[in-house]
Amino acid sequence: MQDPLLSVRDLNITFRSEGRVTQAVRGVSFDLGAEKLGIVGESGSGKSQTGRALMRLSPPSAEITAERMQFGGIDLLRASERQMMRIRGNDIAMILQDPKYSLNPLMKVGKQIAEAYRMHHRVGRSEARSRAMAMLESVHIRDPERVYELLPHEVSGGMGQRIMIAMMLIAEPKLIIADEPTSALDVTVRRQVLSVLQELVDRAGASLIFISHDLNLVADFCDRVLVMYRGRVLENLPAAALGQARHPYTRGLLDSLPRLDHPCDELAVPVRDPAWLDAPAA
Amino acid sequence: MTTPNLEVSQLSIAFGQGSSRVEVVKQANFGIGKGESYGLIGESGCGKSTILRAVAGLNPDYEGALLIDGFELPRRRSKEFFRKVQMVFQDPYASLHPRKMVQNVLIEPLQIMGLDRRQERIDTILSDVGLDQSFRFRFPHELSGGQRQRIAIARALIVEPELVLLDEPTSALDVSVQAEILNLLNRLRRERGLTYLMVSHDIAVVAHMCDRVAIMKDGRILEKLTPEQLRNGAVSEAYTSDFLAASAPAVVRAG
Amino acid sequence: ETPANALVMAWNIDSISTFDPAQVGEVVTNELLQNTCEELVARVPSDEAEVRPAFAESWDVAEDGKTITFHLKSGAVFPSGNPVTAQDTMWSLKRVISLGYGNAAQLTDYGFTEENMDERITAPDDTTLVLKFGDVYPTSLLMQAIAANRVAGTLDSKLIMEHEQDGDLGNAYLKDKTACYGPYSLAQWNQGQSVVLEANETYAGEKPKLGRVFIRHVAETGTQRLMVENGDVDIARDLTPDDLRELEAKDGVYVTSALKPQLIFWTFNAADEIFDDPKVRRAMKYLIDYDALGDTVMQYLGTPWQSFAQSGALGALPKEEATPFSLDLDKAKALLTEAGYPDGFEATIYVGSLPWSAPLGQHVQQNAAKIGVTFNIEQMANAQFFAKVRGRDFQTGIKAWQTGVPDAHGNASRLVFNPDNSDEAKATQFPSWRASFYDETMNELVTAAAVETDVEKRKEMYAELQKDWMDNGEMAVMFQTYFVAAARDTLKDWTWNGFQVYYGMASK
Amino acid sequence: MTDISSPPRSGSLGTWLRDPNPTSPLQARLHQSWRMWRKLRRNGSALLGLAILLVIALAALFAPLLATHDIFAQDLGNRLALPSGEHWFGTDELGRDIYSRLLYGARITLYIAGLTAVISAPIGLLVGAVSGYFGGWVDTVMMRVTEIFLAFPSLVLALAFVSALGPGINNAIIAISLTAWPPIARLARAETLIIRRSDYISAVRLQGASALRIIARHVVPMCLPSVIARVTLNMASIILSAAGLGFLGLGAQPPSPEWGAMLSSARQFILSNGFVAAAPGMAILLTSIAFNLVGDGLRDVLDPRHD
Amino acid sequence: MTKSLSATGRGRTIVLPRLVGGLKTLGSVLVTLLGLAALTFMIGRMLPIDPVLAVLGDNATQDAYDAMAAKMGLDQPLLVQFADYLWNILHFDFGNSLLSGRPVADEIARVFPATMELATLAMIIGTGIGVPLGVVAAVYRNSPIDHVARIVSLLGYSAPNFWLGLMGLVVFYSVLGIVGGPGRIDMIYEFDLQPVTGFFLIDSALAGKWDVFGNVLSHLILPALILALSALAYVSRMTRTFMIDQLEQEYVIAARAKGIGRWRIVWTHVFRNVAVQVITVVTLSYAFLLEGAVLTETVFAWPGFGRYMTNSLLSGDMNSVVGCTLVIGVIFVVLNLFCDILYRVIDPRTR
Ligand SMILES: Nc1ncnc2c1ncn2[C@@H]1O[C@H](COP(=O)(O)OP(=O)(O)OP(=O)(O)O)[C@@H](O)[C@H]1O
Ligand SMILES: Nc1ncnc2c1ncn2[C@@H]1O[C@H](COP(=O)(O)OP(=O)(O)OP(=O)(O)O)[C@@H](O)[C@H]1O
Ligand SMILES: [Mg+2]
Ligand SMILES: [Mg+2]
Repeated sequence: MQDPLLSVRDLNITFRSEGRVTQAVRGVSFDLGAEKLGIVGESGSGKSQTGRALMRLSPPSAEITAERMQFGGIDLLRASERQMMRIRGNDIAMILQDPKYSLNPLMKVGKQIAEAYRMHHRVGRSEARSRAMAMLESVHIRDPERVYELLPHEVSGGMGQRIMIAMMLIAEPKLIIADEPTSALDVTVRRQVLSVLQELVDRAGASLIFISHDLNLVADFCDRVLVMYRGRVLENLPAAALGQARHPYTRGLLDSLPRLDHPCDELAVPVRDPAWLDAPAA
Repeated sequence: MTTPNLEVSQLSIAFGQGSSRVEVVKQANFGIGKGESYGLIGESGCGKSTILRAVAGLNPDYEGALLIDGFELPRRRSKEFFRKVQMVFQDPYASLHPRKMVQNVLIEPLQIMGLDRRQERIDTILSDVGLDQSFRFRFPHELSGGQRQRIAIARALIVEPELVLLDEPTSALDVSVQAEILNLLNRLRRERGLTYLMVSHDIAVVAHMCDRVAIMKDGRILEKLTPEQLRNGAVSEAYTSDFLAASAPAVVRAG
Repeated sequence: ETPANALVMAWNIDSISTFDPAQVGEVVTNELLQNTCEELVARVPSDEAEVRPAFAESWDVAEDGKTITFHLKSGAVFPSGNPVTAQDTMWSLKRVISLGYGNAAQLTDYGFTEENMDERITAPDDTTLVLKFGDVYPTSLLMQAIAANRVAGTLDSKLIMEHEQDGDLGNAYLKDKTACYGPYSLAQWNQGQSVVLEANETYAGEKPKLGRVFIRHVAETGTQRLMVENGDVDIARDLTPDDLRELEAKDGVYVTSALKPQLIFWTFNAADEIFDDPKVRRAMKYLIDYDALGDTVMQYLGTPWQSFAQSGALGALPKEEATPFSLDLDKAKALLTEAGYPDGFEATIYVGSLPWSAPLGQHVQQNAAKIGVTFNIEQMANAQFFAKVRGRDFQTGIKAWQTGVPDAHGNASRLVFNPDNSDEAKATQFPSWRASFYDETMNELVTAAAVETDVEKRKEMYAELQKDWMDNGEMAVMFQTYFVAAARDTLKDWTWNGFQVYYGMASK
Repeated sequence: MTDISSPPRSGSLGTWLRDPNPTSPLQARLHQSWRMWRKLRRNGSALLGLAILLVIALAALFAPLLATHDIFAQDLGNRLALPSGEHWFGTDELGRDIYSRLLYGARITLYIAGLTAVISAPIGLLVGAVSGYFGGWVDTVMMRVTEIFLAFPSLVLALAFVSALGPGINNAIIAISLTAWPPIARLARAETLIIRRSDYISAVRLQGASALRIIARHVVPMCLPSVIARVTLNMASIILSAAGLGFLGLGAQPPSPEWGAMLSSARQFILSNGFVAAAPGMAILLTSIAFNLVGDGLRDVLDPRHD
Repeated sequence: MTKSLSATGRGRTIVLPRLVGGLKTLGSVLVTLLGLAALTFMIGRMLPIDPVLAVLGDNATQDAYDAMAAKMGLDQPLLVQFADYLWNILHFDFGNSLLSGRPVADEIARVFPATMELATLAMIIGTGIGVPLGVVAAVYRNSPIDHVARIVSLLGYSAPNFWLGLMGLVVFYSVLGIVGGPGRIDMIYEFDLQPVTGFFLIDSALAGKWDVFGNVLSHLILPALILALSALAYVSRMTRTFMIDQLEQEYVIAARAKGIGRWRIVWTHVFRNVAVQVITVVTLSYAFLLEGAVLTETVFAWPGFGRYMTNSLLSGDMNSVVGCTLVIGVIFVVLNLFCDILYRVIDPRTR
C-alpha cells in the first residue's frame, strides 16, 4: 500500500467538565487510503468525536492528543486555525446527520451551497450559482432552479440530505466524513442518498469515512469497517467479512437487529465486557 | 372476531386553513383486536404519527370515528380513556420532563388517576421494565436513551392501560438498545395482554413486533399485510415491494 | 453666552396654567403679570410698603375717606393698537369680581360685590377711575391690597371681548395670552418648556432696558446651577442653599435675595382632639430649632419668623418680639403634661413635595420623639396635599402661605380671622378655617384693626393680636422666606423686593 | 443524649450527598442541589454576586450591631460632613450618619426589592404560561390585558393605590409589582409557546392531567430560569421606582433610611456634596449587579439545556 | 367564464381570510385602546389629586372652586363624565388640557417629537453598540471580554439616570464644554427655527441651517448617550443570550465544516437567526424610551413627553394623562404589530 491519505495513531479525546473526566475516544489508530471506511458502534462509542477531531471541530472542552494525525502533507493536530479553514470543506468535508438542523434555516439552500464553493474559489456570484446548480443536478435533484430558491424547511428530509451532500462536496474534497448521513431518513430515501454519495465518491476518487450504527448498511456500502466500543476500536475488518466477525461485540450488534428473513421471538442483546477495553488495539 | 379493541373508521385529518389546508390522513380504516399488535408503516411524513395523536386525543380536529370497545370516543378525552389508552413517544430525550425525577414522573399518573398503593406500583413497574430501584431518584439527564425510553414505557404502563400507542419507540436508539426495548415490549404484551398500535418506518421492526401491518403512503393506507406476507414478499402494491427491497439486509451471517 | 439684549432666566415654571389676572394665584405667573400688566400704582423697589404712581399718575382720597379717585395716564395704547381708557381699567376690576376666582377676594374683602360694583367702580371719563368703599380703610392698605395688586391691571377689553366664549369674559382667551397695558407682553408660552416676553413698543412708561425676556423651564436645581455657572442663563431662580453657598464663593456669579411675604408654618387642626388644646399647639412651637434650621436647611431660603405679620409689613413686630419661641424640650414637655399628655401622643404630619418639606418634617419629628411624641410623616404631591388641607382632612401639616399685601391685615384676615367655623361655610380660602381655628376676640380685633385709620393705634392692635395668636394660634410659623437667585455678573440692576420683580430695570 | 435527627458526620454526609444513586427523594433532591451548587461554584461571577448579596444580607441582619450611630439622630451643626473617622460615609442633610443609615436601609430595600420580585414574578409567570399554553382567544385577551398594563402609566397606578389603600411601603410594593409583571409575562409566554409543543407536555396530557396541573407543574418550572434572570435584571429599577414613588407618600416615608429614598433626597446635593448620593447610589448599584450576576448564574444552573 | 370564476374563487380564499384576520387584529387593537382609556380615565378620576386646585391654586374660595369644577365637567357623575369622554374620543377629540386649556392633541404633538428625537438617537446609539457588544460577548463567552461587557452593561443599566445625567453635564458641559447643555437648542437659535416636524434635527436640516443643526445635535447628544447606555445594557444582554442559544446549533458546525471563518459565520449565519428576537427587544426598549425617561428629561430640561405626562398627572390633569396613555398604548400596539409582521417576513418558518 502506498502512503495513506489519512493516518491516525493513538487518538485520544478527553472531556473535562465539572471535574468529571470523560474519555470519549481511547487510542484510536487507522489508515485510510482511497476507500470507504465505515465506523460502527453503539451510541456514545466515540464515532462522531473521532470524525469531528479530524476536522478540528471538537467542542472547546475537548482535549485531543494523538501520536499522529496526518492528512496528506498536513499535520492536522498542529495546523493553525487559518490552515484548518482552508482545509475544511476544501480538502476534508463533513456531512452531518440531520439536514433539518444542519442547514441554516433562514438561508436559501442554493445560496448555502454556493457559499461553500465561494469560500474556496475566487469566483463571482453567478459562477458560484451555476456551480451549485450543477451540483444539485449531480445529486439527482430534478428541478434545481426551483430548489435553489427554497428554504431548508421547505425541502423534505431526503432532499435536504442530498442538498447537504451537494454543499459539502461542491469543493471536491479529498476526504469526506459522513456522520450518520442517512439515519434520519426512511429506507427508500436512504437508498437514493447512498447511491448519490457513491456516485460522487467514484467520480472524484475521494476517500470516505462513513459513520453509522447500522451494521447492515455499512457492510453493504463500505470497503472496510472499524467497530468501536466506548471509544476504542475493537475490530478493523473488510466490510465483506463482517458476517464472519469474530469479536463477540460485533456479533452481538449483528444479532440484535430484527430481520425479515429470520423471524424470532426474542432478539439477542449484546453483552458487554469491560475487559475489551484493555485488550490490545486491533 | 370479537369487537375490536380499537376501531378507526374513515379517519381524515387536515391541518391549516384556507389555501394552506393540507389533508395528511385520508380516510383511514382499520381495527385492532384485543391483545393484538398492529403496525403502521410508511415513509416519513405519510401521517403515521398523526393517526396516533388523533387516537390519543392530542389532535381533536379529525373527521371520521374512533371507537374503543365499540363506543365512539368523545372529542375531549376523559380520564377513563387515558386509563385504557396510553402512548409512548418517539424521542425519549424529548418526552421526559427535564426537571422531574423518575419517581415523580411515575407517581403523577397515579395521582391523577387516584390509584392507591403508589410506591408498590412504582416498584413493580420499574422491575417490569428492567430497572432497579436506584433509578427512582434519578433525573432524566442522568439516564441513557434506552433507560429513558424504559421510563417512558413505565409511565405509560403504570396505569395499566389496555391499548398502548407506540410512536417509533426505538428509532432514536441504537440497534443494541433497540433490541432491549423491543424485547421488553414483547414481554410486557405477553404478560399483560396488551394491545399495541405501533408506528415505525423500519419494516423489520414492524414485522418482528406485529401481528398485522398496514402500509401507508401520503396519508392513505395502501394495503394491509401479515408479517408472513411481508417476509415472503407477497405484496400487491409496487410501493410496498420497493420498501421491502430497500430494507433487505446486507450482512449474510456465517453459520 | 446669552444675547446682549435679552434677559435669560432658568426657572421652574411648571405651575403656569393661565395668564388671566383674575385667576392667577401663584408666584410665577404673578411675577410675569407684574411685568406685562401695569397696575394702577407700583411698589417702590427699595421699599415695598411704599407705592408710587404707575398707570395712575396721581390719586386723591375724598374727605370722608370712602372714595378714591385715580387720574390715569392719557394717550396710552395697548399692544393691539386699541387706546387705553379708564373704562378698560374699570372693566378689568369688575371682571375680577364677576369671574369670582380667588383673586376676587382682593376686592370683595373691601366690600365690593357683584351687586354693588357698577355703582362703586366707575369711570367718569377716559382718564379717571373712581372707587367707592363702604367703610373707611387705611389708604395705604387699599393702595397695597388693590391698586398695586394684579387685579388692578388694565386689560384690553375690546380685544378680549372679541374673543369671549360663552360669557367667560375672555377667561379662555387669556389662558395663554396677555392683553394688557404694560412694559412687556407674552410672545410665547409652551407649558413646561419656556416663556418669552417681548417689550411693548406702545408702552409709554419707562422703556425696558432688555427687549426680550426668555425663561427656560428647568426643574432640576443642579441643572440650573450648571447653566448659570456656564453663562447659558443670566439668572437662575430655584437653587438649593448648598448650591447657593458654593456659587456665592465663585467668580462671575453673585447671589441676590429679597425677603418675601411668604410664611412657612406647621399648622395644626383644632378639630383634632389633640390639637384642640392651645397648650399642645404651643408645646409644638418649642420643638423647632428655628436658628439652627435657619443656618442650615433654610439658609438663603428663609429667616426665622413666628408671627403672622411678615417682616416688612405695616404692623409687624420687630424681630425679637416676632420670634419668642426657641427649641426648648423641657417647656414643651411641661406644656404637654399640663395638657394631659405626659406620655406624649401619636399623630401625622402631612408634607408636600417642596425641597424643604421633608427636612422640616423630619426635624420636628425627631425633636418630638425626644419628648415621647410620635409623628408619622406622609409625603404627597402638592395638589393632593392642598386638597386634604382644604378639606380639613389632616392632623398637622407643613405648608406655606403668601400674602399680597405688605400690611399686617393681609395675613390677619386669613390666618387669624375665621368668618364661620362650620363645615358648611366652606371658607376654604382661610387657613384659619381649614385648621378649624376660631377665636371670637381675635376675629373682632382683626376687623377693628382693618378699619382703624390711626396708624399708631393700628400697629398697637396688631402687636396685641400677634402676641395672642403666637401663643394660641393654629399654627407654628417657622420662617419667612426669601426670593433668592444666582445671577451672572453681566446682569446688572436686577431689581426686586418681596412683592415685585422689575424685569424692565435689569440691564446688561 | 442522642439526637436522631442530627445529620451524619460531615464525611459521611458528604458521601451521602455525593452518592449518584440516591435512595430517597430527599437525598435525590439534595444531591441535585449539591450538583447545582458545584456548578454555581465554578461560575466565578455568580459566586461574586452571591458573596455581595450575602454581605448585604448580613449587614441588614446585624445592622444594630454594626451601626455606629442612631440612624434618626440629627445634628444640624454637622450636616453634609465629609466621610471621617467619626462618620465613615459622612452625614446627610440633617446630620445623620450615612453609614448607619445604609445598614438599616438594606433591610427595607431588600424587603422592597425581594417582595416585588416575589409578587410580580408569579403573576407574570402565570399570565404568560396560561396565555401561551391555551393560545387562541385566551391568549389574545390576556396579551391585550398585558399590553394595557405595559402602556399604563405606572404613576397613575401608584396614585390610585395611595387613594384606595393609603400610603405605605407595602402598597408601593403592590403598585410596583403591578407594573413590573407584563415584561415577565411576555417572556414566559414566549417560552411556553415552545414548551407546549414538546413531547413531555403531550405525555402528561395523556396522563389525563388537567391544564392547570400541566401549567403549574410542568410548564412553569421550565420558564423559571429565564424568568429569574429577567426579574433580577429589574432589581435596580425596582429600587429606584420605589424611591420615585416616595414623594407621593408611597414607599418609604421620611425618615426611613431606604436607599432609594436616601438617593432621591440626596439628589439636590449631588453637585455640592456628591458623596451624600454616592453611598446609597453605590449600594443600589452593587446590589443590582449582585442580583444580576446571581440571576445569570442561577439560570445557567437551572437550565437543563446547559447540562 | 369558468376561468374568471375560478380566479375570483381563488382570490377570495386568499384575500378573505387575510382581510378577516386584519379586521380582527384591528378590532382587538381598538378594544385594547378603549380598555386602556377606560381604565386610565376611571382610575384617574378617583385619584386624590384635585385638578381644580391645580388650576385655581390653594387660595381659591369655595365658590370659585365649585364654578371651576363645573366648568371642567367634574361635577357630573363619573359615568356621565366617562361616557362623554368616550364619545369625544371616538370623534378623535381628546379634550383640552385642564391645566393649559389647549387641546391635548396639540400639546402632545408639541412634546412628543422632542422625546421621539431623543429616544430615536438613543436607540440608534444603543443598538449600534449594544448589538455588536452582545454578539462579541456571546462569541467569547465566559472570557474576560464577556465579563467586561456584562459588567459595563450592568453598570449602565443599574446606575440612576439622573446621576449619570448630572455627572455627564458636569463633565461634558461644565468642565469640557463640548456639548450644548440643557434644553433642546441654544436660546439664540430658538427663534431661527420654524417647527415643521417638531424634530429639530430634521427641521434645521430642511431649512438648510447647518449651524442650527450642529447646535441641536450638541444638545441632543449627551442625553441621548445617557439613555443609550441603559438601552445598550439591555439590548446587549439579550443579544448575548439569543446568540449563545444559536451558536450551539448544529448548522454552525456545518458552516464551520464548509470552511467559513468564525466571524463570517457569526454575522451572515447566526446573527440573521437572532435578528427577529433582537428587533423585538430593541422595539420594546424603544417603546419604553418613548414612554419618556422622566428623570433624564428633568435633568436636561428637555420639554418632552415623559415630563409632560408626569406633570399632568401630578396636577390631576386627567385629560392630558389619558391622552398620553393612549399615545403610549398606540406605540406599544403598533410596535408589537410591527414585530409580529417582521417576524413573519424574516422567519419564513412561521408562515
Ligand atoms: N461536549 C461533550 N462533553 C462531554 N462529553 C461529551 C461531549 N460530547 C461527547 N461526549 C461524550 O463522548 C462520547 C462519544 O460521543 P460521540 O458523539 O462520539 O458518540 P457517537 O458514537 O457518535 O454516538 P451516537 O451514535 O449517539 O452519535 C460519549 O460518551 C459522549 O457522552
Ligand atoms: N400540527 C401540524 N400542523 C401542520 N402540519 C402538520 C402538523 N403535524 C403534522 N403535520 C404534517 O402532517 C404530515 C404527517 O405528519 P406525521 O408526523 O403524521 O408523519 P409521520 O408519518 O409520523 O412521519 P415521521 O416518520 O417523520 O414521524 C407531515 O407532512 C407534517 O408536516
Ligand atoms: Mg454521533
Ligand atoms: Mg412520526
